[in-house]
Amino acid sequence: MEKLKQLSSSLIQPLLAIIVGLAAGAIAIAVVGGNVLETYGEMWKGAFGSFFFVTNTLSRATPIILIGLGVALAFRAGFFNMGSEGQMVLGALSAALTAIYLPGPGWLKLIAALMAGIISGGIWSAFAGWLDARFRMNLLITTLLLNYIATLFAGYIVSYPLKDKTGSAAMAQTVMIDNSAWLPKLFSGMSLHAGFLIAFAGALLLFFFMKYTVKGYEIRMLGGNPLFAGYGGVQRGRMMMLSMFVSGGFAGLAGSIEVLGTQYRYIDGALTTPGYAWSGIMATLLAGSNPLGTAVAAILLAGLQTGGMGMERNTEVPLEVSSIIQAVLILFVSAKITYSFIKRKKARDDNGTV
Amino acid sequence: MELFDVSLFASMLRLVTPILLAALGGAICARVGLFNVGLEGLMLTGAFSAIVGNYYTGNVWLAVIFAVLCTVIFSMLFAYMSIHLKANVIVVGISLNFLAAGLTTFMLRVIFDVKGAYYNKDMVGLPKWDIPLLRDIPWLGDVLSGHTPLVYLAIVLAIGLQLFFFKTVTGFRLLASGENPTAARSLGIKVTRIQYGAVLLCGVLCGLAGAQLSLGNVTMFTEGMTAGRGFIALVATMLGQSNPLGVAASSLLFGLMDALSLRLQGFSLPTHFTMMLPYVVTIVAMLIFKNKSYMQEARKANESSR
Amino acid sequence: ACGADKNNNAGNTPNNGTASGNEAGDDKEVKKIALVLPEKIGVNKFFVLMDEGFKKAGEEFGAEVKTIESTDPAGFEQNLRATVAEDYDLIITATFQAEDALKKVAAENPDKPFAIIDTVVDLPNVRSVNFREHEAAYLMGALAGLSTKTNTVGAIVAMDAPLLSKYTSGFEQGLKSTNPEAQFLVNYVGNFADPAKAKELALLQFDKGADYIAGMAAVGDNGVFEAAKEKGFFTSGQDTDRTDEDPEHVVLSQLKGTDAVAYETVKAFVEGNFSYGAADYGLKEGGVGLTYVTKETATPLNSFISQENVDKVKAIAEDIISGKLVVENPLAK
Amino acid sequence: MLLQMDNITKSYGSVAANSGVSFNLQKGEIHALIGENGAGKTTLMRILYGMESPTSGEIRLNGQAVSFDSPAAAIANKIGMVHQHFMLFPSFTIAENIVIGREPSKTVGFDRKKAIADVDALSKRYGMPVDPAQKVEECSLGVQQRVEILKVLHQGAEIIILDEPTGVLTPLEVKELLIAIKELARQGKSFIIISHKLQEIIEVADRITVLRDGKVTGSMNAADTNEDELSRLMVGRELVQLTRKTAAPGKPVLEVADISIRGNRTKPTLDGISLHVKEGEIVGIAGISGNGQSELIGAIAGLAKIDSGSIKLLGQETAGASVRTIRERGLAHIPEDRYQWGVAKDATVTENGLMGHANKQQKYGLLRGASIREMVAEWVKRFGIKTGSLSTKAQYLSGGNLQKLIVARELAQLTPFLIAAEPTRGVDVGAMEIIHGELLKKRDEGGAILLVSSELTEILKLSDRILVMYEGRIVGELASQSATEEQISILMAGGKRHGKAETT
Ligand SMILES: Nc1ncnc2c1ncn2[C@@H]1O[C@H](COP(=O)(O)OP(=O)(O)OP(=O)(O)O)[C@@H](O)[C@H]1O
Ligand SMILES: Nc1ncnc2c1ncn2[C@@H]1O[C@H](COP(=O)(O)OP(=O)(O)OP(=O)(O)O)[C@@H](O)[C@H]1O
Ligand SMILES: [Mg+2]
Ligand SMILES: [Mg+2]
Repeated sequence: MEKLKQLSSSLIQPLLAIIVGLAAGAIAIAVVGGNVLETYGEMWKGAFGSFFFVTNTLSRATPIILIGLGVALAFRAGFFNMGSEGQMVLGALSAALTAIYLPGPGWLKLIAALMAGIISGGIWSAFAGWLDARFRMNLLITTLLLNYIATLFAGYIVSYPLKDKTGSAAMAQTVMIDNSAWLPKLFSGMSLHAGFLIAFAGALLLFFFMKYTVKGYEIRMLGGNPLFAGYGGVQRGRMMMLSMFVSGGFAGLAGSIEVLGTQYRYIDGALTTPGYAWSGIMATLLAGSNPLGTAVAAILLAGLQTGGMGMERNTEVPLEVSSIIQAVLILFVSAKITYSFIKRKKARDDNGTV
Repeated sequence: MELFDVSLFASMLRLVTPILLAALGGAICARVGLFNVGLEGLMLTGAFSAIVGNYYTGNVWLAVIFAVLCTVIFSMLFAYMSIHLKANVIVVGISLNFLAAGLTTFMLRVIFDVKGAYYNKDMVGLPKWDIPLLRDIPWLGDVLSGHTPLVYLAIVLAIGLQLFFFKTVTGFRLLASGENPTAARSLGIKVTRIQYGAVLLCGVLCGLAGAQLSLGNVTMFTEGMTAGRGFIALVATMLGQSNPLGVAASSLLFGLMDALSLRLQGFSLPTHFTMMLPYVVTIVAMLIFKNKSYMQEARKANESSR
Repeated sequence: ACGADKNNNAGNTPNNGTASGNEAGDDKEVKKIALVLPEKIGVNKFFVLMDEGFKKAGEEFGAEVKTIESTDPAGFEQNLRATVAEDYDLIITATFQAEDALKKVAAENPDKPFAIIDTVVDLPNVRSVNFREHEAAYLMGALAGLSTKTNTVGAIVAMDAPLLSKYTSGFEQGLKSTNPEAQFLVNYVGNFADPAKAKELALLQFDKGADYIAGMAAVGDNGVFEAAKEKGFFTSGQDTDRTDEDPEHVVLSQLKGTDAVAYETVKAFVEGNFSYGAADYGLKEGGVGLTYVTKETATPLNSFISQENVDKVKAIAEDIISGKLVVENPLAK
Repeated sequence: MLLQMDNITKSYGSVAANSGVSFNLQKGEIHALIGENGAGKTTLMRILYGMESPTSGEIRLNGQAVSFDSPAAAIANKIGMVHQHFMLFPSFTIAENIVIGREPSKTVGFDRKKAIADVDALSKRYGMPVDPAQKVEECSLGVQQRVEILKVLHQGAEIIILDEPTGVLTPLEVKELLIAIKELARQGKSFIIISHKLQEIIEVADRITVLRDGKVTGSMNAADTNEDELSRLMVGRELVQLTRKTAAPGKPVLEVADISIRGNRTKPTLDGISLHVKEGEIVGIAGISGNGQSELIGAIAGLAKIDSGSIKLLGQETAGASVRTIRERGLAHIPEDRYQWGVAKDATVTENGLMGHANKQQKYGLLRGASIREMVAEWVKRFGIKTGSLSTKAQYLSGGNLQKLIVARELAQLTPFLIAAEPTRGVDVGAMEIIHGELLKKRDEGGAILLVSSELTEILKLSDRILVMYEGRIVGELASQSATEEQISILMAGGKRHGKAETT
């Protein structure tokens, strides 16, 4: 009963926020002279309107979920990892190179590529952790800066030494990965691939890990109060390296999965322009670092994006406006509408009695 | 041509001004406990509205004021969402970045009926001041003279803000609100009002930063022309530990490295690596600007009781 | 005015009735045509032009046209798939960035007609239109080599990416052909949308002695123009004729007829002349060009570039068109 | 009547923190408010100070009905409050902390010189010495307490609320504070003072009001009552006198030999400390806080690094070992500062209880949820911890209840050795009795306990041997049977008579 009450009260907040967000978006649509119902209709269709579009949305949510999970883990441990972008890029690059250059059967390439992605994303992230532990460098700053370094480095690799010289050779990208090492598509003709299942499993796994294991408990306490955790015997340095590694590993996995399931090669800029990293961070924050919530929030954000595309395709609302509506919606989804509502109500009640 | 010559430092000053102005804005927000990831969006808003102001008024000063006004309005959205509606500041910041990108692109179409960039060769940018006495100092004169007023204003503001924080009553209360909001509130200090004020000031500074970018560095607006400067400003804010002079120092360091990296492009190193220079050097610089240990932070967060 | 299609592949006339033959013949039905772009039109003049040509054709030939911009590569593939699902009659797309996705989607939908501008996708249901920008860049380089007084010319380029080497390499080949002594400075902005940095780089090249600095930085070109105005050096633009923006400093513009190509593609489809295979647009076909040399412009010639030099380069252009001179495509190496 | 609070009721959801409380205060009076943890004392005062609004009830000041919607309004009406938890700005100076809100200024500038001068004058006038230019984070808790009071005085308060002002003070500091309060009352200021230390209450107060479960259970003149009656009114039952059996020490459990920690100033923080604790014995460490006790505890618990010396637990060297190793070998630890070290505020009661037990409550790395909840539920019952549920966040527990949770957790580690630092800080007399009883029980069962407390009565009541620390050294060892408070106090002050001791 208690649980049920808690659940419903935790649902009221996002629902209310979505309603207010939609109202704010409606104003934006009306301002540009669009038909609100029609526009939202198209948005809904583009995001979840049919099986095809649902799979589209889930496919877009896949990297966001994985990044969100990584960020969530780090947040829970008390580390503000803003370096998902760089970790994802390095993971993607390593995965692509492994899948291309490792000899052997396709399944081996695939697994090795995924591992390589996780490991290199993890190491890059743990490096920031090490800088913090060893030299007391603010993790927030280093992770932000390491993004630039990673992206430039990957850009160099695919512009020069390992550039794709086949075909038009006009893009900074690696050659195509052999199709035996691709992550299979789940339905033919649709973009959803097996990576989504990995992300889904990742969310469940992280949820159970955080909630039901000793290590998960220790990580949570470390984030709650590092002094308390230290006093209780949790080793901060080791935990920091571990959680940053896993956090970056998730980002690396996100990159690998995009490469192995969608693009089939590493393309310079293909992972950074969609802003997956920022979306992942937002998903985490919206969900209060709860792994399952993060997955849901990621799907919501992805739905906003694919819905925005649908809106652009099928109405006269241009892309800029669809991005405005997306931003407004996110803005209000993040607001604690209930909070201010309750506070105001309380103030009213109080005034009545005093 | 030498690597370290006059034009390098002049170039540094130009490159750094928008970053510095925004970073100071970030510092004010940070001082009241609001971590503003939305600097990029605020700056973009400033850059765009400066051009709009210039287009309609034809006066560059009115344009700057207009930019400041628009950015302040935009920053109030940040304040309202994060202070009043208790939304996560980082989410608000990120979505404001998206919102600014969308809005400016959209308005570019609506107002100027162009996509991508608005450029008009008759548009007059901010004047470049040749400062009489300064100009004549041998080397320094060439570095320091001949910039837009906003460049000098940025320097003045960095010092002014330092004085404001540490020498005035209002500044003192602002710092107090950030240091321990509960305590400040219990003393009857209007913490919320101060937070709004801080965000407003941040809006002013980001408006100026944008104006310098679109009317000072160049005289045009192009989509996404802030090109990540807001995030660099964020780094400068943190690296300078929200101390105006520290922020100025770290911005200058970054600007110098940025200017230097442009010059190093001519040499044998691949461009990708020369472009890394500012980021690598900033990380190295962090060895000197030590972070507070996590123990101290945690102590503060878990305020000692009795 | 675009050149004729060059059907270099025997098997690429419509291979089944469902493509252009049938549908294009059916006059009563309004054709739904989508132009799906892999990026936001945003700062890219190239896309702006294409969009204009596309819309114009739609109006003139009574087709229902829709331009769809994408925010990123993953989004592009989704948009492409969605346009297939939403059953457009023809789907046009553009640039190298669209290649991978188009290869996948076109292969999965062999009955759907596609077109791609600015690169070649070798599939039976795709019509490709390619440009040889390096030829125009060659002319520009040659003219710059003849005109420079300081024997130093520069180029401000958006990114150090292979795609843009078509411009830099063509330019450099042309420059060395007319002025082997000339020094060629290249600097990269690092992205497509930073005029402030582009300007800073142009000032730097000016300091190093360049008197002609070509803008190859997308929207960054505006920054280069501004530096030219401030310091009094000469510069040039890309894609459209930009000499009218500041005739005193913007002395040349390299042209690329993406609008005409988009227009022609729609026209051909509506009129039923649509054919598959690859068409290549270079100087010969008039798909690319250079102001004054291949295309007259209303802006009077700047004295920095003398008529004499223009005439010399016109001769070079003739050589390229006739095939006597072959400009090396850096991407084909 | 200066102040009158009539029929105040305050409910938080289903919890009634105050129900129909009436309270009054006269000019120049010291009125004590006492009651169990969670009885509603702080809530009542927060209402008076404008930090909470009552669900119902009325406040009258000089006969006029008032209602404060913010502390600013209360301050404007000359009401000042020293909070149970310090409301200070650690990185600011003392002067800044005192004048904040009413800063002396030159045009817009903050006149720090005048602030220092004002604070100097203020501290002289009320006889509370402070160094205005010192940073608060560098001050002892006693000085911080003084800063809080000076701040209230600087605001011009006539009614001063002190919520547990003596909780963290040393006996000497308490004595000084009480003297200062009496002096201020003589000058016409009125005080409301909350405390769990009945002895001081009787000493300082004119009148006493007792709260239990949000209701007033008695109000009397201090002269007409005694500790026993007060505790009965508070707890609602008779407290049992604890009796201590004679010690039967066994073999040594903890052996500390000659450990030192270099300080960042000239003096070492720990200077050649040697001590041992045997099975079945409680060794008490007395001393004014800041004389190395925290560092000593830190060193033994593995939280602080020592520069030289050796620490043996059950014969094994543990200096330099990780906290985890030391705990596994046999350490449990009730930390000195419960909020900083003892809990994660955002975590639930269960999660906070699990710390240190996780490795025992697991199978293949998975936590055994049911068994963990059972364990914590048992503590809640045994120690009478007042909590909404096991999944209530720790921050919603009152300090005393949180302390009981921590004590329960550490005793349940069932280790041969326990560090108990300030085990009853801020808890009410009833809870104190329970905690003391549990500590003695552990000792009688053969446990070795190192007790660190600034509360001399506690030290005397529980310890078998008493060590006194001063400036990082152990300056005396006393057998508890023969030790007196006087003796210990002299040693705590460094061998000098305490009147001359340094107090900052
Ligand atoms: N903001 C709040 N929300 C919910 N419950 C609260 C809140 N504040 C106080 N309470 C509850 O009200 C009751 C009274 O709390 P209060 O702090 O007044 O006790 P107290 O007498 O000061 O206790 P202590 O001696 O521990 O300081 C407690 O049960 C507490 O849990
Ligand atoms: N954020 C909050 N929300 C709800 N209630 C709170 C909150 N913070 C504190 N409380 C309640 O306010 C009361 C005062 O809390 P506090 O931490 O001062 O306890 P305490 O008075 O220190 O206990 P003790 O006297 O035993 O040391 C507690 O009863 C607590 O339940
Ligand atoms: Mg209390
Ligand atoms: Mg208390």
